[in-house]
Amino acid sequence: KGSEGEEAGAQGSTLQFGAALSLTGQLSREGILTKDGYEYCKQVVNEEGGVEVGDKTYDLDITYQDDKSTPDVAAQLVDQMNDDNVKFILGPYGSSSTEAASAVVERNGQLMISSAGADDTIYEKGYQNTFGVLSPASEYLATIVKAVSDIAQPKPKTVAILSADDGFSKTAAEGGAAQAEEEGMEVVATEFFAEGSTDVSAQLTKVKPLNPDLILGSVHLEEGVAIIKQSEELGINPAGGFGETVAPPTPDFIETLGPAAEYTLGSSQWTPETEGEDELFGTAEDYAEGFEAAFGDTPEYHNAEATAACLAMILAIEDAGSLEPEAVRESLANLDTESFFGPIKFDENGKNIYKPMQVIQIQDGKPVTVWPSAEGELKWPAPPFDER
Amino acid sequence: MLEIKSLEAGYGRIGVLWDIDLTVGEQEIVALVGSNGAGKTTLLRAVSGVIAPTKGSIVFEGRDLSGLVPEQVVRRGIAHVPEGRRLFAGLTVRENLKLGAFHLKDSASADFDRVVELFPRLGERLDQIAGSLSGGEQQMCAIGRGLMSRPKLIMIDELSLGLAPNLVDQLLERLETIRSEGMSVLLVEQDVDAALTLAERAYVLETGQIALEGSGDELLFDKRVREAYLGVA
Amino acid sequence: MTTLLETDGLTRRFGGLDAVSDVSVTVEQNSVVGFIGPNGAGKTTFINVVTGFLKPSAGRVVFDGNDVTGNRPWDVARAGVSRTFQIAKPFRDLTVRENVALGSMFGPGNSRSVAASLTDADEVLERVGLSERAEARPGELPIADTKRLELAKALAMKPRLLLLDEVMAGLRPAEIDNSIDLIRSLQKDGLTIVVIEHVMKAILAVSDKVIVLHEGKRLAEGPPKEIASDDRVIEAYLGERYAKRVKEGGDA
Amino acid sequence: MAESAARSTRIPQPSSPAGWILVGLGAAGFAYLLYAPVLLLESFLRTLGGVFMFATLALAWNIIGGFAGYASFGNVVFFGLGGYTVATLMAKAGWTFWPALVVAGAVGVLFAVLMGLPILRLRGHYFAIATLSVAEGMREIVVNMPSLTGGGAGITIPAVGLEATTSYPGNTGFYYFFLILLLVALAVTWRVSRSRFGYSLRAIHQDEDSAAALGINTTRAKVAAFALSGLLTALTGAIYAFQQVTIYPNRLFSIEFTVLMVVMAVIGGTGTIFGPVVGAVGLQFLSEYLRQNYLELHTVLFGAIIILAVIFLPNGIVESARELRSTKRIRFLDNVKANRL
Amino acid sequence: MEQFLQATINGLLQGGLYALVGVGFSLVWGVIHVVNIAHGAFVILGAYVAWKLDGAFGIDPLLGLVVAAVLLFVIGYAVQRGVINLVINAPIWMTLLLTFGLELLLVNGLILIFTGDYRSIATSYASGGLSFGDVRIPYGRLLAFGLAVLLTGLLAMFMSRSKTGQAINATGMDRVTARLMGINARHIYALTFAISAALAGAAGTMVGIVGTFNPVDAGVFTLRSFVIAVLGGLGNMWGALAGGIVLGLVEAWSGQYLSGTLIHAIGFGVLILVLIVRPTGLLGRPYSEARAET
Ligand SMILES: Nc1ncnc2c1ncn2[C@@H]1O[C@H](COP(=O)(O)OP(=O)(O)OP(=O)(O)O)[C@@H](O)[C@H]1O
Ligand SMILES: Nc1ncnc2c1ncn2[C@@H]1O[C@H](COP(=O)(O)OP(=O)(O)OP(=O)(O)O)[C@@H](O)[C@H]1O
Ligand SMILES: [Mg+2]
Ligand SMILES: [Mg+2]
Repeated sequence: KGSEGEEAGAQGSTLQFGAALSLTGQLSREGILTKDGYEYCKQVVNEEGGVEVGDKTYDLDITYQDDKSTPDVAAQLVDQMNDDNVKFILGPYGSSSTEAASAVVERNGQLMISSAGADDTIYEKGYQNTFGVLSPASEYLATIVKAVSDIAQPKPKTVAILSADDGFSKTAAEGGAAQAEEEGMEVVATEFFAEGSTDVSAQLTKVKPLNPDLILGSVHLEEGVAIIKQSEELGINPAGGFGETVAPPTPDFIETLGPAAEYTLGSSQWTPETEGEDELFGTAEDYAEGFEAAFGDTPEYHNAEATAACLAMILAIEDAGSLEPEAVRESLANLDTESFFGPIKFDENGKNIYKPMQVIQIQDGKPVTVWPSAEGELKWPAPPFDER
Repeated sequence: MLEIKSLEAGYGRIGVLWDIDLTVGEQEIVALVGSNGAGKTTLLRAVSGVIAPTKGSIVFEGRDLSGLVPEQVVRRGIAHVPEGRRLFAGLTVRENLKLGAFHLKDSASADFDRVVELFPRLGERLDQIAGSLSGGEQQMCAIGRGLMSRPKLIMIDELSLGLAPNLVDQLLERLETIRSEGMSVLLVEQDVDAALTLAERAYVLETGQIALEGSGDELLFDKRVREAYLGVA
Repeated sequence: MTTLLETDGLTRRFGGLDAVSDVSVTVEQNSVVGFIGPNGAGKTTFINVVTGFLKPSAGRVVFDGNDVTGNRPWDVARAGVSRTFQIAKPFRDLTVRENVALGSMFGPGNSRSVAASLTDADEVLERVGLSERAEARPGELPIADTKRLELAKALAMKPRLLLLDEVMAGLRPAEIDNSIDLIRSLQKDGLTIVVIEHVMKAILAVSDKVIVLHEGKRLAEGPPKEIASDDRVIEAYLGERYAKRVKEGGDA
Repeated sequence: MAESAARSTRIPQPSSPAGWILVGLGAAGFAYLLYAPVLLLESFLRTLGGVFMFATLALAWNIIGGFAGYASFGNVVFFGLGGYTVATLMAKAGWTFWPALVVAGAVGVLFAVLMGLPILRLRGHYFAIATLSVAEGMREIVVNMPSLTGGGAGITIPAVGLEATTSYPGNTGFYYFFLILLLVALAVTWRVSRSRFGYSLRAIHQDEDSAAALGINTTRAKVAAFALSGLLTALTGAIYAFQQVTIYPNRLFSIEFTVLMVVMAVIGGTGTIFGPVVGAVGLQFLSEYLRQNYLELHTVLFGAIIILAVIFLPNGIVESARELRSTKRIRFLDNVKANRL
Repeated sequence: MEQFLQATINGLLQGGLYALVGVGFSLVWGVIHVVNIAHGAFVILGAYVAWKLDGAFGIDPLLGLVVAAVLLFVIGYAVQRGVINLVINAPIWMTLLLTFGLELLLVNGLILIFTGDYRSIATSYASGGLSFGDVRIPYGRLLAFGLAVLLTGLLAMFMSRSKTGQAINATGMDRVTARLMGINARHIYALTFAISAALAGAAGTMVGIVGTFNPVDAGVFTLRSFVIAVLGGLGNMWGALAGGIVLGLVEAWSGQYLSGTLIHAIGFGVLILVLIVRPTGLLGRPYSEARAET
């Protein structure tokens, strides 16, 4: 590897990407996962000989800066990177930071691929230089509704939606509600609570007498845990079960809730069952193996998103055969490829609407992919808490 | 009993007291008078350990007090009723008094009764918040609190400050009683006339140094004292 | 003589306690009125009610013909009434000079600039004998100087009525004489002054009239000599020793 | 303690030689700052702008917290209101920036008066928490008015394309905006500290009863100080909002801003003119330096440095600098001795 | 009606937990005048201690609670005696700054050690509950509530009845004079802070049992503590209990009948109203603010 690196260096040094990440503060957990995803990408790319641009080969390097989980710092860091002539930006963690950074990227003529900015509004601002590899927020809850109406027997007739009040969760909640109506389910209640709540008993108490067949949560981890935990406390057992965005696939969810986590459905950007493959990382399963070999942990979808963003940038650069941001932008807009992460292709707003999300279910303490491709079978309906 | 030798003390880098020699005997009432800013309060603070002397020694009952912090000094049997009363403003009168006996192991109800007897006014106000007492009532409470610690020596800074004349009389009388019960008293007092009449011995402090000392009567009829402190030519 | 301050049935209760109870007094223009009474008689409370720091439970306060009952403290102050606090309340982090200047800056009618106020302050400090400590902080002052500072702050306001709550406590006799002279000279300058003191010598020396409060009520009122020999006052307040001393010493 | 806090309120005499040197240095520094954009990297200008912003916020806090002694724990409410006023007017009503800025300032003043009248009657800690509550409550109210404020998803000021009402000033532009606002805040603080108003605030800080007894209308003075603080803070928030383009309630009403304002003012020296500026500059650069050099450890280090700074410079930076000037050294151990129990 | 009952129970139980979180904060703030920004970090630290004991050694969280409390007591004592006491005579802001630094250190230190992952202490009993018709009372929360009432009551009694409690009060009001009474102020301060930290540790354990925690949540607990302490009346232990419960109830009811996203705003609104009517909180004593400097 060493000699390859020297060759690349001799041919004209390294290719520099920049990433402003939440390494401390509120979002540090996810920020660090994202960083690992980028790091893995870098490692694999360099092992495979670097990035070929025209007739030159570059070693990939990524500089990281800590945005302290605040959007304005993320924006400032991206600006600093521009001064250091870093034109290719891998996105920060979270919609707020991504949105703040995208405004700067646009002004500076940099190029950013977002790995974790899911909120649809980011892509509705008319920005030309920001792309997102992940499925947008509106898909997060809708996916679960699609899956349930596709494979659950009996199909739930009524759903209640509980949502945090931040932009991302609200967009997801709206998407889920719309999908439910489309599938002929009745949305009997939509209740909101403050982002970061660990007490959602008021909302649950309100929903309880409505007896919904399915309770859906558009949430982050702590709120998602609270819904399950407090439902158990309050004796709320919907005929079908529970489904939640982002929370269930994370290991913490299962660890914190123990048996109560069982049967919960969750949506994920990626699982090792995701269909598709690419030259660098192989299939999703290959990716999982490789990642685990490198970092010791099985990858979460945050890792995979990050790697996918990095992959898209590299593919676009290689396609463009140039390091001109404008040329790379062009080739990004035309990118249409399969990958371990699923299809990567951007609509005119820069959203990757072509990639389906995965639905998992917690079974025997593990997230098992049940839709669209199935690793295991959906267990439905979920028994009451005290019978698990 | 209390023996101060060539004491120097002050605040930070400012010196206030110079070369002070002073003694208080068993069951003796000693008055300390002196003009405004002479350093009387500072002297009491040095004895009780609130400030650390820079030179000299303070010996109480044969044991050196230097290096002791206030809470240790009070355990040796010296009570200090500070200038400006310094009651625990948010606590009741009763609580303030009880705290005077903090370091005593046994319950101090006898002392308590004695203080209430000494200041009947306090008896009526036991559950009032000390911060809302009238000025004179606060003074009573402060002295009472000092007595609660069952001291061998009580140092009172500005005994009569803000007290009604008849009360001052009573109080001075009570000091006699207190003394006869075995306590010594070191008294800082502006009512020089009353103080010197009562005290066996007295010191006059001027700009940080002892200017005069002698028996109470001697000083009371000393020409310099009469001019400077009693305002009589 | 016209009346400058008048209270009518002034009452202030704290819970069940009538700290000031139905007190009606008058203070004549350019007079010095002494207020005495046992500890807890209600003297300070009376001042607090008059100056708006406490709301009266009943009764009226009239200053210079205007009803000022229940007015806010600063309104009373700007109308020309200044007071000292028995337990001194200096501005701890300002110098003595600045402390006094504040009186001049916001006192009645004389909205003086900062610079002018500082000059005023120097004058007042001179007058109360505190010039040497002008740059000191109040916390460094011994008790007597703290009292002088209270007085100086009040004086700097150039008030018409001055309410002094035990500004001589803690002074030695010779210094008390100075204060007596000061009060007299202030009276010459046209001020009206209410003096609360337990130092009888001073009260007797300066007062045109003495009012005795006892358990919140007015117990007696009259010329100093009369009051000093009033049996009720001796019984409730002065005590035998003082009565004796007053008889011996007479007026200074 | 009385002593140390005391010295910090002493006003530099403008006529003293030291005063003139200070003025001279100030002028030179100012000239440099004006010229800086030509010399410096764009993004460093942005960092500097951020420093100026925090300095202004700390100065504004200093007026109510440092001078009047009413420690506001909710000054961020003005920041947020200022920002949202500008964002709403520009995004929803199509206003240009400048009139929106004026309205933002007015909103700050108005809100300070309305909220100040009832809660400035509370003393000390109770006031602090009341303001904190107002700020936190306001954040939720903003979240709950999505049609006007965009709710939790935030609101975006159109900065590019046809909808942009005011062309985006860029890093250099915002650098100047924040610089000018900082100078205004400094001038205001300077004025206040030498004026009768400033004295009345200091008096209130130290003894409100005594102040009232001297004829100071304490209610009016406090509300005025609060309004002034609110005005400067709202203007800062307004500029910040435009700079950020997209703003969120969780950020614009973040308690972190309040904490930083207080921390900067305190570490520099409350009640002084330059203390808050020194504190802001020092802390911002320190945290920036640590952040760049210790990717994940920087916050821990930052915390440790603050603890040490408090222990060894318990009177604030400005005070310690004065001590250094007059005695040629800082007595760290004496400081510790003087303040320990 | 059932919904109302359920909401009330939810609020009451949540309020108990709030009280337990806030009472120690109220103690050090109201009585010894240290605004402990790191209080929330102590809560979280307590949670981690119990979590670790449970996870690594299988120690029951209720026993873990005791260990967490004892450990935090020791840490609290050391922090006050060794660090905060060094600046106790500096302006009150300085201690605030100091504890702010401490909070940064603790929270980020915890992240480095335990990562920012969400944790929870799993028990076999916490999720079960008593049922009365449709109304449920979960055991875990009931336990937290009972413990809060118990500890707060004990603390209140300790403060008002015991000699040491009185000494704490007195020292807070006037350190120098307290020392003249023979009170060892250094020890008393450290002890007070230690008690506060121990309560935070106990509260943290309960937080871990009934919900989730991670280091970043520390700030939320500090914020809550501010509100609870002031609502009840600073330095008043019963007040903290009342403050916690009122807050819990207000939030539960407003979540039930108004909007779930406005509960904090309404909680804060109630706080401000209370302060306007009673400027020293629900149970605060006037004069409790009086404090003499050296
Ligand atoms: N905390 C302090 N810091 C600095 N100097 C002080 C301090 N306290 C007192 N001093 C100074 O020490 C000197 C002696 O003051 P002290 O209070 O001992 O006088 P005193 O004899 O008690 O006077 P008084 O009878 O008026 O109370 C005074 O010059 C005073 O200014
Ligand atoms: N806020 C309060 N709450 C309850 N009682 C109070 C309050 N303020 C004063 N009192 C009581 O009212 C009575 C009158 O007090 P005041 O201070 O007016 O007395 P005073 O005549 O000034 O006495 P002194 O000569 O001792 O200063 C006292 O018994 C006092 O305890
Ligand atoms: Mg003295
Ligand atoms: Mg009085």
